[in-house]
Amino acid sequence: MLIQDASRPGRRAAAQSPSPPTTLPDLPERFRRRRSPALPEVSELQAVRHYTRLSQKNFSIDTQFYPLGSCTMKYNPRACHALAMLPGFLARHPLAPDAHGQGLLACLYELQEIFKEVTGMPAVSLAPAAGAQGEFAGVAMIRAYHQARGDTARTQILVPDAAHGTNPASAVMCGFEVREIPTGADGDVDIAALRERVGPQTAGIMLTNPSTVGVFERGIDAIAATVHEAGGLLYYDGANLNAILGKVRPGDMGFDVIHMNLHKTFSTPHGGGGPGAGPVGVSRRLEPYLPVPIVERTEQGYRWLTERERPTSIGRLTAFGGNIGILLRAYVYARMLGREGMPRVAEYATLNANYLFKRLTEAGFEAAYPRRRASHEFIVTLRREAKELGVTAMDFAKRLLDYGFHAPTTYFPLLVPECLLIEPTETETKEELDGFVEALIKIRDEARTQPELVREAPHSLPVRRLDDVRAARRLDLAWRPTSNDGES
Amino acid sequence: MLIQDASRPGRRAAAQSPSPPTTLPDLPERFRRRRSPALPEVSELQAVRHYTRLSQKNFSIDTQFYPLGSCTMKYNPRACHALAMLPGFLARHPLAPDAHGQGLLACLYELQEIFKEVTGMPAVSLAPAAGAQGEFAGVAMIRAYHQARGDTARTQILVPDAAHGTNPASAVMCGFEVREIPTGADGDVDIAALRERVGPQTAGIMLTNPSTVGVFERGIDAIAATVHEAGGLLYYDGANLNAILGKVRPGDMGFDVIHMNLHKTFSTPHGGGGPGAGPVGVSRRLEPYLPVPIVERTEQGYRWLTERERPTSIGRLTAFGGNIGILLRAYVYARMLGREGMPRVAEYATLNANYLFKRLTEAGFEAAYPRRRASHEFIVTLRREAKELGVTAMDFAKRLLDYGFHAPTTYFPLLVPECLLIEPTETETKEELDGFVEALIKIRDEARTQPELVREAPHSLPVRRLDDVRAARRLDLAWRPTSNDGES
Amino acid sequence: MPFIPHTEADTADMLATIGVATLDDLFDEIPAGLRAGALDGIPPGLPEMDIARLMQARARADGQPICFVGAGAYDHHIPAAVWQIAARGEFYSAYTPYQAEASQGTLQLLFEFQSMMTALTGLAVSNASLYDGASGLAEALLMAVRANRGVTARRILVPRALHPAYRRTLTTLVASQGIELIPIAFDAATGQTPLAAVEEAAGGEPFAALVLPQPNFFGVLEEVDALTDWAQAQGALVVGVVNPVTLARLAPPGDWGTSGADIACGDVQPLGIPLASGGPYAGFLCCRQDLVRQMPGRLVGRTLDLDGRPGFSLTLQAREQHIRRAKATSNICTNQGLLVTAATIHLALLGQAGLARVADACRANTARLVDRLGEIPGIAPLFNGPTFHEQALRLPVPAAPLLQDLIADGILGGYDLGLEYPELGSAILVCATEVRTADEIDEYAARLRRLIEARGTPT
Amino acid sequence: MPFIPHTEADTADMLATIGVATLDDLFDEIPAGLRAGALDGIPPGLPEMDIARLMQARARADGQPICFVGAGAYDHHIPAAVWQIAARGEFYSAYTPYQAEASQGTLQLLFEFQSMMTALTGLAVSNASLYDGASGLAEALLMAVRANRGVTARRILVPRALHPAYRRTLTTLVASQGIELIPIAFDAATGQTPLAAVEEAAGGEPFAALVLPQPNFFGVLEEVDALTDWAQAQGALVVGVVNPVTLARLAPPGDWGTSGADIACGDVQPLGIPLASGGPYAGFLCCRQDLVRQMPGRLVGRTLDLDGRPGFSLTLQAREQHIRRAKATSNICTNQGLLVTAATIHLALLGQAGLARVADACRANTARLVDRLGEIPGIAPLFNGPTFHEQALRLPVPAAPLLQDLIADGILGGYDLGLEYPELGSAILVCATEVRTADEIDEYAARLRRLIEARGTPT
Repeated sequence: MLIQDASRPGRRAAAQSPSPPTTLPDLPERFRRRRSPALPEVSELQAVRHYTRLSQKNFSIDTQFYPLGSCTMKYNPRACHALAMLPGFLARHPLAPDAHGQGLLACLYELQEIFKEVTGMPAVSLAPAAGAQGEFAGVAMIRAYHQARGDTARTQILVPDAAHGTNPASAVMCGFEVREIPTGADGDVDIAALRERVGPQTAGIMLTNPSTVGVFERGIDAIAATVHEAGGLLYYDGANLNAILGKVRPGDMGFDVIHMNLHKTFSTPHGGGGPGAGPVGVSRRLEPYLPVPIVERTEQGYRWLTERERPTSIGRLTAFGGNIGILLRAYVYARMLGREGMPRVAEYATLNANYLFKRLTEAGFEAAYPRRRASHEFIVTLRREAKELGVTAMDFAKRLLDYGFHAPTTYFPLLVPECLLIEPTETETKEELDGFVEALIKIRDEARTQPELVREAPHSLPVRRLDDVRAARRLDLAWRPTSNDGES
Repeated sequence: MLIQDASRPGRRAAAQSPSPPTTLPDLPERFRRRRSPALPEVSELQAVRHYTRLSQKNFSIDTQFYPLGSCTMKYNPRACHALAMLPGFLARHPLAPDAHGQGLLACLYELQEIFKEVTGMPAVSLAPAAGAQGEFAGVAMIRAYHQARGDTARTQILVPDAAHGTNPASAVMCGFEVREIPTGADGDVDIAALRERVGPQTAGIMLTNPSTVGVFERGIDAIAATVHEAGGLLYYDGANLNAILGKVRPGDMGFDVIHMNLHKTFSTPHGGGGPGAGPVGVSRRLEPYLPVPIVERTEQGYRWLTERERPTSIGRLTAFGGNIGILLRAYVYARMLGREGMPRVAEYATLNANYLFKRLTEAGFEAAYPRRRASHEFIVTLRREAKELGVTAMDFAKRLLDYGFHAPTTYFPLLVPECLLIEPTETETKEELDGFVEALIKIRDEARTQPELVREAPHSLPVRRLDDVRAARRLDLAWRPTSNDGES
Repeated sequence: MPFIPHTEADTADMLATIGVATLDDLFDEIPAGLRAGALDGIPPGLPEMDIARLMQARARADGQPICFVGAGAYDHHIPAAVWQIAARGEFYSAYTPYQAEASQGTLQLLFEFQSMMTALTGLAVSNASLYDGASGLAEALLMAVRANRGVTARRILVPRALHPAYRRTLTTLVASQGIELIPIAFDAATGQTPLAAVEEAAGGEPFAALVLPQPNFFGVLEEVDALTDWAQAQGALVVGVVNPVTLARLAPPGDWGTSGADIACGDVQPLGIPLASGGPYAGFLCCRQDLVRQMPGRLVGRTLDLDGRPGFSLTLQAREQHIRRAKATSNICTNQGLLVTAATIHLALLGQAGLARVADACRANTARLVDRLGEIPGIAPLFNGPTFHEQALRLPVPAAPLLQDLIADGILGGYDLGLEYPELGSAILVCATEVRTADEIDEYAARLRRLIEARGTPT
Repeated sequence: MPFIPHTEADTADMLATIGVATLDDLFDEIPAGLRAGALDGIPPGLPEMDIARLMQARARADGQPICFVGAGAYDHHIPAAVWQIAARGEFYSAYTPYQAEASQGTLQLLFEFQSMMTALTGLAVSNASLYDGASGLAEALLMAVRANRGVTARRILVPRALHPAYRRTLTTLVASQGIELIPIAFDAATGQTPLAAVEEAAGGEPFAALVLPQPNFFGVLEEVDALTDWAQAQGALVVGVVNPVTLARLAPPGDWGTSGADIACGDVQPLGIPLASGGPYAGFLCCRQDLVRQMPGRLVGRTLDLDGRPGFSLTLQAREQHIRRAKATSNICTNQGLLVTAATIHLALLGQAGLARVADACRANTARLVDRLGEIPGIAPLFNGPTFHEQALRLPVPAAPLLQDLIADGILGGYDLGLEYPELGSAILVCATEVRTADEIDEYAARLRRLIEARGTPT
């Protein structure tokens, strides 16, 4: 039942609104709303019960192993939430003076410093509200850099074919043309192809390393040299930073700009799809273009630098300072890890991935890149199972839900057929990984003996498999007061 | 799986303990523990996931209609929790001086005043930690009163046979002998029997009104007169205060002492069985004996009165001030209700109970007291269903769980066979009550057509019906490090 | 090792299974020259106890001045239930609901949110949120340019009375796509954006869209009906920028003019999201049914499962970057799910009557504030146009030092309009939401009076 | 109507179904003369927003002095996860798990708690909690008297070195049952309860039980082995009163003497429960297996369901008041479920190693505190017996005004022992848990030194 279906005219959570004012200034008729908006009218208990029960219909890190590749579903420490939600932080208006935000700004400044150190980048801005905004900012800085030099012929951004969809989309949003680079059979970028495509038209290249196929790009030195020699810049998509945190620094690999997904590597909440935060780090030559605001430390204290103090900045990406509360959570997490904790993240994320990789391949599952070391994630292809048993990667994924595991990422990257992209993260136990291996083996057995069981999975969730085609064809995107479809 | 079964030697939620001290004072060998206590060794994510998932196995007010008679399972406002958990309240040490607790003491003082007004009692102590402790305190005050007058022959407390078990148990704890009074066929106390049993040996009578059979004791004036004339005092068990809150005051009915169950009438959390709080209100003649501490307002501010200032007090019931955090929640709730909200509680609790009563009796269920007005709760007896269909009240109760409703109280009061004591509370909607009626009708249909379905219920919960006999015969009360019974 | 569960025995077992000797061996494909050294610039790790102490001290240090500023972020009451439920692990730690069957909680909630936003804006479709109001407006404009097939000109008219931070954000986000943002002047007397100024900005040339804030940054109500009709008659789309709380009382974008605005957007912040120095907030975006395929961001649809029971899933994903890559409607990947969770619970707790009460209380409190401050010689409303719950005030002395003195007294007295509108002289924008008490308002007026009097006779 | 969902239409429909005209008609069985008038002494109802403002102001007003007091309530770090999970609606708003199948969450958690407490105390059985440590001790003594079939004397020996508030609580709760509480003196030099004093208190007569606090109120460790052996040799039961944090390092009651204490109890507060002015806390109670049927309070047992799978339910309910009424083991009806929920999560997060670290840090910090304060002329330990993490100190000037001056500086400097032990002169009991920093300790010492010096030369 939708909350709207529980609504009854005149019902109210009466403790939640102020008493009606005794006098009210005039509001001219032409500005007034004629009919009340059809918002739900429910009691406080109804709302609490409805959303508490709704929450129970979710899988989540706090309730299930969630090996969703590329998403780094590791434990989100509860302390990060509690400390970011301290009343002193929550009550501060974004336009309050810096003097009334020294506590906050100290955290943000120190977070900038931590990010500089761990990425090897000399300058950082925390402004981007998500990874994709970080990408936009990064590419916009590349554009600003070339433009400032009068180098206006650079209209192309190179992107590997395995890249996240955000890479080409962000490049286009910045006005660039996208040129794809193929991935070799070993998972590395095809450097010969890169050399063909690079040239005076090249503004830069966007790379994820480890790449989306779950391996470290071994030719990174050659790639960097090739692109730099052609006058292009290197963009590091930090989506997979968890794999190398504190072990290898993007700045040391030759990247000019990087974004970090804090909801991945820095364990901020995924929140059902957000909020993220996508801080960017840059080399010295891109520093003038960093998005605002940036926190500066002066003798008088911390202050926020804006467009005024940073006139060459690519500008402002959101109205205020970005997803501050998420930055605070990342700060708390980074301080709890400390310098010694950062490389451990990469080490144990990689340990868990390689252990799972080994156990699954030993159990007879086919790896997409069997001769490569897994990074923090790896790809299994179920093309044989799909062909021989008629049970697809999606069927395996749905059946895993019945076993109490969230599914890995399916059908990404697009270049591997029937694939599962599996990322266990460092916060899961060996026992949990072993249970997952056993479940996959059992599902393969089921696929052999009772394939319908797998094809029609899940069976134990609040709904059975949903008709996505119907969803797109017969669009039903909102409850309507007049509709009679309140049966859900 | 128990958290103990997830334990692995050497695993730790490392962020949760301090660094080991560099130097440690000597601890003589003879005082030292030889083996570490077998506490679980798990990661932070394991603990969070374990207890989050465990919580999902509970029914609760926040997730289900919970018409457990006599327990007043109404909405526990989330604001009460948030405001009682403010850091300023939580950080205060119980032995901090009153000057550093003026905010807290103001709340407690005002709560005392609110309770005086709504019970009609001139003096109140908030000290008892639960209803049963309130009963103990109340009876102890009755005892102190008689003793102070040298009236030492009063060794008996009268208790109706339908009373809560705590009543006789509390009387015994205070050193009294318990004499039962029968309940008449109409649900009222048998006044003739009372007159027989009352006398110079009578210290007092303990009454719940409305009584545990869900009706208002119509003879209350006669009872009060009878007991008072005999020199006894009247104790009001406030378990059912929700039914008459702000409509009738125990003080006006002639009671000398009352306890309130804050987790019932004042909506503090039930918490899986506690904490409760059982403030007591008394008439002037019992005031000298109130348990400590009590909050007093002076020109210099609020202060806590202890044994020192109240030498005739029955004393202290817990080490410090009782369940303060629960009192704060009750205070917030009482202030949100306000003077106009209190009688509404009784009105709508009674409306819901009588509506449900009417609908169920119209649907053919048998009421235990069909000719009486229901108070906030009422009794249905399924003796006919038990006899004709072989399906008991317990079976109905268990099957209700499958329908997503918590069961009413079963087999209490003891004097009605196969009974369900049903208390919907004022915070439930008409739709919820209608759904409950429909479920009971469906279950009765099932009892006729597929009785096994009902007898073996529940079917959709984390466990099926549990073997209570085995639990008591083969006592297994704790996980042991050496046991191999970790399969749960 | 905080957050890492591995015992030494686990690690040894796992390395043996993999067939390597050390953890470091797992990184053997990485060129040795690239390996990082010790991260000396990062302090050693802290137990939760220690970081908690530090954060508590810092949060306390920031103080909690009494807030009379709105200007795009509003200090509203948030029911305790909102964040207690939104922070439940099942909402807090779930990802984008790719596996619909295991994410019905988030999906249904997003569907309910979409339903609430369409109810508020009077438009047919809402997405599941964008980053914030300002970046959401940028997405709305990109969408309008894509959607407006009748006008190929990439020109958009943007009132100067739109929030300055929103205008700056537009410059960052849409200018690189060859879109020209043309400012429209406001009327110095009314504070409104007059039709004549819009016509002047358009300069007789085609334009793709007109941005219409209601109320505008000065709190002034625009003549949205006339402006909408005129712009649509020119073939442009109208993009309303609205505060959802005001929509309890103000005509929704869907009702503007003869046919309604085409797109509406704004910030969800006033619906249960704490001020929190500016984020995370969430942007909302609504549009006419026929524009849905140009919509950026997540959309949740209701459909049926194998048994024919209703359920919810992400839909029209073919618009999105993970499918369409370079041809996507946007590069956006996340929504602001956690904030939307809070906002949805918040709106369910308020309901239509509660939201109207909040809006009324804000208007009444701001009126009281303006009255009290207006009693001080030299203070008067800057504009005479109709306002909702914010008001621009002219001051008799320079605003900046005055605001500084006020904040030293624990009062955040207003937004200094001179920062972005130097032509307005000494003026501030004030707001008193439903959480401000009469005492606080009177106290502010009294202090302001003393501060101004201390500066001598007003000019 | 806060918290009441009824619309006018609902109410009308329901009254019609019932067959009455008004809500007031539902109270027609109540004698008219008894009906209450308006409750003028109670203020009108407040919206959540207003009560929140009031409570926030009051909580702030109470300040947060730096706490150097233990004395039965300890300022420990509580992981953020503890209360975020304990406050989940499914734990917070569930009742006593009467319907076991619908309460497996609470039941399993209570079983885990019982398991943790037996592990800590070294005894076989734990109940699911009592109100607090003091009232729990009273229940333990009633239990001991019932259980001790060898000794019919209702005499119990209680050290004066037991927490004074516990002794007062015992007087209230057990004296009315004809039980005599006989005080045992402590040694003025060591602060311990010597065997000789115990013998003297016993006076050669039979007694049912001996209470043994470890550490005692002064923080001093008692010679529990010798005392336990002696008391049991007299036919008495030994009831240990212990702080669960100290059990990470101290010999558990189950290991005291030759056969172990018979019963152990104490307060769960140090395990995840905030100080909160004294409550709600929770008492724990453990005992030997053969005493289980004398145990008061809830007990959760593991059993099997119809399918043979393990599950949990309340067991041995025949001991309890709702079954046995006047013959129950206690009138107790509730446990402190919510606090036990927090404590169980807390212990799971700490584990055995974490708890040991906490205990060690408390000992180290208190040692540092005693060292620093001991450098001030005239301050010295009051007793020379071995201590754990609290210490009694002699002061050179009167304690009460000194503590008052300290609190004015934001320091809760200690518990004034003179309040309950006038014979000890000017002395305080201090404690520094793991949350106290070296800076805080040094700052306290510096301030105390200044305050004492300002009072002139110590005598």
